[in-house]
Amino acid sequence: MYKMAFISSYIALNAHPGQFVHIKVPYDNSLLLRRPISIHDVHPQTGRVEIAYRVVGKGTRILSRMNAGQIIDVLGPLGKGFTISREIKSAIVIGGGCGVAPLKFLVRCLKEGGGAVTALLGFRNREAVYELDEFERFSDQLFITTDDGSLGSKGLVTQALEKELRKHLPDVMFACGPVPMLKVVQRLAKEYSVPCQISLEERMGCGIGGCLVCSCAIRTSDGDFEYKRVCQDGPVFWSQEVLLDEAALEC
Amino acid sequence: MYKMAFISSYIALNAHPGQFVHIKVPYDNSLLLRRPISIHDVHPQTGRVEIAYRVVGKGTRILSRMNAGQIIDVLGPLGKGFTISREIKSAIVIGGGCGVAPLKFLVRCLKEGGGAVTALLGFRNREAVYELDEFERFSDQLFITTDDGSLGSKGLVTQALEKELRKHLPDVMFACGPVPMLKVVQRLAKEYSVPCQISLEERMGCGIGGCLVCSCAIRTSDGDFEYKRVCQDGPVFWSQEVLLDEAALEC
Amino acid sequence: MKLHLNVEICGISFKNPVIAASGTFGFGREYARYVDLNMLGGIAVKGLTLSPRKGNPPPRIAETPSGILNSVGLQNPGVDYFIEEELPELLKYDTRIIVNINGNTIDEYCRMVEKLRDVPVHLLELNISCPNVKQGGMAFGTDPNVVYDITRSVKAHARQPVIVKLTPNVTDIKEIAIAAEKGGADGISLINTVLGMAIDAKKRRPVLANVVGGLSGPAIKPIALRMVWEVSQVVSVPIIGMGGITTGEDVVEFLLAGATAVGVGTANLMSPTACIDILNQLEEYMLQNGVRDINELIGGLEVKGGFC
Amino acid sequence: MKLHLNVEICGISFKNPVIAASGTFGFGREYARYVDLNMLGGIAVKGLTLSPRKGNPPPRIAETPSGILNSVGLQNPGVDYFIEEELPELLKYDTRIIVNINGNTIDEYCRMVEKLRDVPVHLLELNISCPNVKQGGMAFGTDPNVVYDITRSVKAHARQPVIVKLTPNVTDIKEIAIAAEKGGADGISLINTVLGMAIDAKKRRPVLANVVGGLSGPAIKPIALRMVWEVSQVVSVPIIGMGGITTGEDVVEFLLAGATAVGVGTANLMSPTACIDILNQLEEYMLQNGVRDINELIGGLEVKGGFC
Ligand SMILES: Cc1cc2nc3c(=O)[nH]c(=O)nc-3n(C[C@H](O)[C@H](O)[C@H](O)COP(=O)(O)OP(=O)(O)OC[C@H]3O[C@@H](n4cnc5c(N)ncnc54)[C@H](O)[C@@H]3O)c2cc1C
Ligand SMILES: Cc1cc2nc3c(=O)[nH]c(=O)nc-3n(C[C@H](O)[C@H](O)[C@H](O)COP(=O)(O)OP(=O)(O)OC[C@H]3O[C@@H](n4cnc5c(N)ncnc54)[C@H](O)[C@@H]3O)c2cc1C
Ligand SMILES: Cc1cc2nc3c(=O)[nH]c(=O)nc-3n(C[C@H](O)[C@H](O)[C@H](O)COP(=O)(O)O)c2cc1C
Ligand SMILES: Cc1cc2nc3c(=O)[nH]c(=O)nc-3n(C[C@H](O)[C@H](O)[C@H](O)COP(=O)(O)O)c2cc1C
Ligand code: FES
Ligand code: FES
Repeated sequence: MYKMAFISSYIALNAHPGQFVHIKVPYDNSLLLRRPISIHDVHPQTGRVEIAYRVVGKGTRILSRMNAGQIIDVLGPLGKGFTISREIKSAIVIGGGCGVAPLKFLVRCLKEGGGAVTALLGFRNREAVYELDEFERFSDQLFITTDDGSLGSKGLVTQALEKELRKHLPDVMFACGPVPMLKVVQRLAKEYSVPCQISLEERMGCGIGGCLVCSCAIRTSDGDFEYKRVCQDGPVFWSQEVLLDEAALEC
Repeated sequence: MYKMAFISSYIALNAHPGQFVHIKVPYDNSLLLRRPISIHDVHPQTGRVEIAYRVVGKGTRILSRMNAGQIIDVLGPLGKGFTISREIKSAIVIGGGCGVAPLKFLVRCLKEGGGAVTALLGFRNREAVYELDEFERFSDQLFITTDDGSLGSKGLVTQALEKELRKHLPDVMFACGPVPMLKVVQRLAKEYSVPCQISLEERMGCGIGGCLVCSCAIRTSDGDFEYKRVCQDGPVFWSQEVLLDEAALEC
Repeated sequence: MKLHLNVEICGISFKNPVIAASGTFGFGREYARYVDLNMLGGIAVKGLTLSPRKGNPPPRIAETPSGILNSVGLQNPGVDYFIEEELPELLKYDTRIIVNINGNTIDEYCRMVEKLRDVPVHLLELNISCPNVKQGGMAFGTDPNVVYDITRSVKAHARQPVIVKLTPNVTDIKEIAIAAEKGGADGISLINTVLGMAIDAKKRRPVLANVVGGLSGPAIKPIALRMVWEVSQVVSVPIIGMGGITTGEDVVEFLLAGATAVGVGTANLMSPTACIDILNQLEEYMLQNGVRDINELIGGLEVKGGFC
Repeated sequence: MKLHLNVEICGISFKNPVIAASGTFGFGREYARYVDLNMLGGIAVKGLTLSPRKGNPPPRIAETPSGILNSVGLQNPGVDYFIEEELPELLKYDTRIIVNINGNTIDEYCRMVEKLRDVPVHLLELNISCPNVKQGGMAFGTDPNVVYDITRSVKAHARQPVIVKLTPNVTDIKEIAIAAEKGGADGISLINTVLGMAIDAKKRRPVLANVVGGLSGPAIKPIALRMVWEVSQVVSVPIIGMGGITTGEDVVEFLLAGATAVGVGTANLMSPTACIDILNQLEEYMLQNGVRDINELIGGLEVKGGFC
């Protein structure tokens, strides 16, 4: 994971956990689309905005090679983030891989709101783990899983979740990560009847609701579904609304 | 004009005056074509290669913003440069605008070969003039003209040439500059029967003779013409061969 | 220097030639935070159909070199919803409204036009060029006879001027444009997207769920310019040119090629302020090149040779 | 892991699927300083005509976003000169030679093929898709009946297998490919360039002296991939795919879409070592993705949905 910070008082002051920024890839004009990256955390006093991302293709590679002091074109904060309030007394936060990125901001806000936070974070291996100290600081309990057991317990983060749910049921759950993980979270939320918010990813164009390319399938009251916009109606949705089979399975 | 230097022992050791390098524009992958830029001078001992160019569009703008230490993809030395030899006892070198760029290397070589060099350089105005001291160093006579008279004598460099030709006829003339200038040089070379080499510009693709896009019209013995390749058969041609009306008038 | 940017299309005055292209600007509302909609020459709304449409499954967008592919598939809430819920919002702004209409059958186009008869929109844009739908769409736009029929039928029902939007996926764009003009089109807009495909080499799968999609953005600008120029040689109705416009100079190129106004599409996805940025650059160009009246540029290309 | 890169086209074995595309690689000779020509799968030589051709006036090239436009206009020394002066040079290398032939009339094609009957070249590439000539060229390639006739006539005279090279400037590429196959084509290569235009906004003139030109390079890759995929669904002869290939992954994409080999064109203009770089990247891809035999990739696209 790469961590990057830039200064934007506007974003730092207005961002909510779960929202994202839409970043123009600099220098290479052959890449037209902005890249959506979650807000990892903000510092309203200094205007500092942090993002954390994995290099997967051309755009993130170019970003990762930028140097301090260079200028970047960022649109945000965008989207509907996590719904949180001071009413939340206990929460479980589940993150998988780079889906962990937006959760730091969330966990901090939940903590500052007075809730008890259990954070369950899953990674491929020890090398993929990041920001542990930050999560330790803001959560009451922190469990790490890795696929190969090189750190924390071996296995999937959803196995840790089920164990936790058997012990106690939180007021609400929040999840961000790959679709297979989200599917299990969705099922467990239903089984244990815990309200659950999940953050989705989809390929984006405008990022502001105008082009309708970032669709995810959302249940309608008549049993059918409609395509909503991840960029504007999400990226965070209530888990029972989302038809994950219709969503892209690529992320 | 921007001056830029890079290290390539291969180019520095093998280049001849009038040849060019073909430069890949860095960073912006939407620009596919290399940019042909004349070799301004070389330092075989250090491997230093110099170019001098004007910012006219996207490619040269990006080049002009590069920083020391960055890496650049350069192909060269390319093309057929000026034909020079120790037999040349006196030469007139005529340059206009950024056509002056390749002449520094030429004048230095002529001088080192023992010839007497008269350099006539035309510029738009005082601000456009560059490398005066270098030309002073390697030429026996140096005349500067500017369109507005802000440096040297006011007028066109071809007027200075005609004056000079009236005084004495050199063994050979060399010219590089905009097409209207070359046309006058071509006419004067004919009128005064002085052998003359001119360097042409044309939009290029491969730069190595394979794609046939960089054509200039060259007289054939039957009174007709054929298209030759500026990149491979030129950029330097004997002036009486070239049909300048067929050539692009844009440069 | 006072600049004159006003152009006229089918008797309707546009305060400037920059129109947000259909499908890339929602119903305007989505962009109102970023752009003063009053500054735009016009807004072409998202393509409408008679009944609401779900659109295609995701992923619906792929990035290609200097281009994008989309396969939205005309997701929209239907023409009735538009008239009742979206239009009132749009009417608050002082700009020209172009309604992009799409049908599976000629009859559907006509019924939509009927519904729009007494509605205060300025132009109807007959989209016979959508590459992302199974029925109608591009299939209509590739056959000159169908183009003629559909234009004629729609014109018989329409109150507003009708612009026919052409697909570039044809052998001879001139023939299609002529058919539209003969059918009574009051104007022609082009180009819609070029049919294309992107493949993920690692996953060995198409990037788009729909396999193919419509290519737009700077990559297609040379194709669009060529087609606008070709069409301008054979029709006398005004042309709205589009395809890859991202700068003020791009606008100038389309006007020189013969367009009276231009559509800006993909650029809106690159930056929500694109239309305004482009407008500013256009004014800058006019100032720097001594062009007082934008109409001087229209069809102003100086062509010497060329065999086409 | 030992990689198998060998592919077969019309019974002729290519040591790898990377072929230098016609018009971008001269007669090979020009590139020999930069590339070991023995390493290439094949070389398609500059398009030849019966008599020498001057070509179009300059400028002949324009840069567009992720693309280039060219209007060379088939400048070449004629088929006789090729056979006598260029071919002997080329024959020194161990690679497949594809002769790209162009005529103003069907008869001209046939006469050229006659001249090549007893000459040791491996494949004939019938170019019916050049957008830069007044007569013949693309005009032939846009009408299925003409495509059928020309292929049939040429086949009657040809000794070597005949590949028909298609233009993308058509409404339905499948129909054209089927016509070529019915006419007896042993293979199909596509795409040639897309007709386009570039305008200099400041000078208010076309950039190319010839006004229009052929668009190539990464910008057209999505169009090329779509057409290769479409054609691969309807013909059974092998396909040489091309259009915008600049990396090893691009080659994989074309193979997945159904091509048996690929042409690399514009990339040679970007860098003279392009074909070799691409070949290295292709091997890298195979190693990283556990592909032992390149033939596994051909037509290997996994398509679930899609309406086309
Ligand atoms: C709301 C949201 C928040 C995100 N937050 C983060 C984050 O905090 N950290 C992080 O590492 N990643 C995050 N992602 C994923 C991130 O957007 C992609 O990894 C990134 O766009 C890849 O760009 P690229 O140029 O490197 O890859 P390429 O594959 O070259 O990109 C090609 C195109 O596909 C798009 N794309 C590729 N993968 C994805 C993906 N998974 N989701 C959406 N678009 C994709 C790109 O944006 C681009 O348009 C988020 C995605 C979304 C939708
Ligand atoms: C043999 C040769 C030597 C040259 N030497 C010099 C030199 O030493 N100093 C210098 O300042 N300029 C020189 N030029 C001109 C230089 O190549 C162009 O100014 C440069 O390519 C412009 O690139 P751009 O991206 O800034 O402009 P853009 O206009 O954005 O370029 C677009 C395309 O047009 C081509 N192009 C534009 N103008 C020219 C031109 N005049 N000649 C050829 N291609 C052009 C570009 O290479 C590019 O492919 C030379 C040209 C040639 C042919
Ligand atoms: C995401 C997207 C959605 C589109 N939807 C429509 C549409 O609904 N109706 C239509 O006529 N054109 C539609 N288009 C085509 C554009 O209006 C425009 O014709 C095309 O994209 C070329 O212009 P550009 O290169 O500026 O984008 C759409 C284009 C994009 C990129
Ligand atoms: C400068 C140039 C010249 C070309 N000349 C020919 C030609 O003579 N015959 C031909 O069949 N195709 C010719 N082509 C087309 C290419 O062979 C190829 O089909 C096309 O450029 C698409 O591939 P690319 O995007 O890799 O360049 C030419 C292309 C270019 C760029
Ligand atoms: S990205 Fe345009 S609507 Fe979501
Ligand atoms: S640039 Fe390719 S032949 Fe000269």
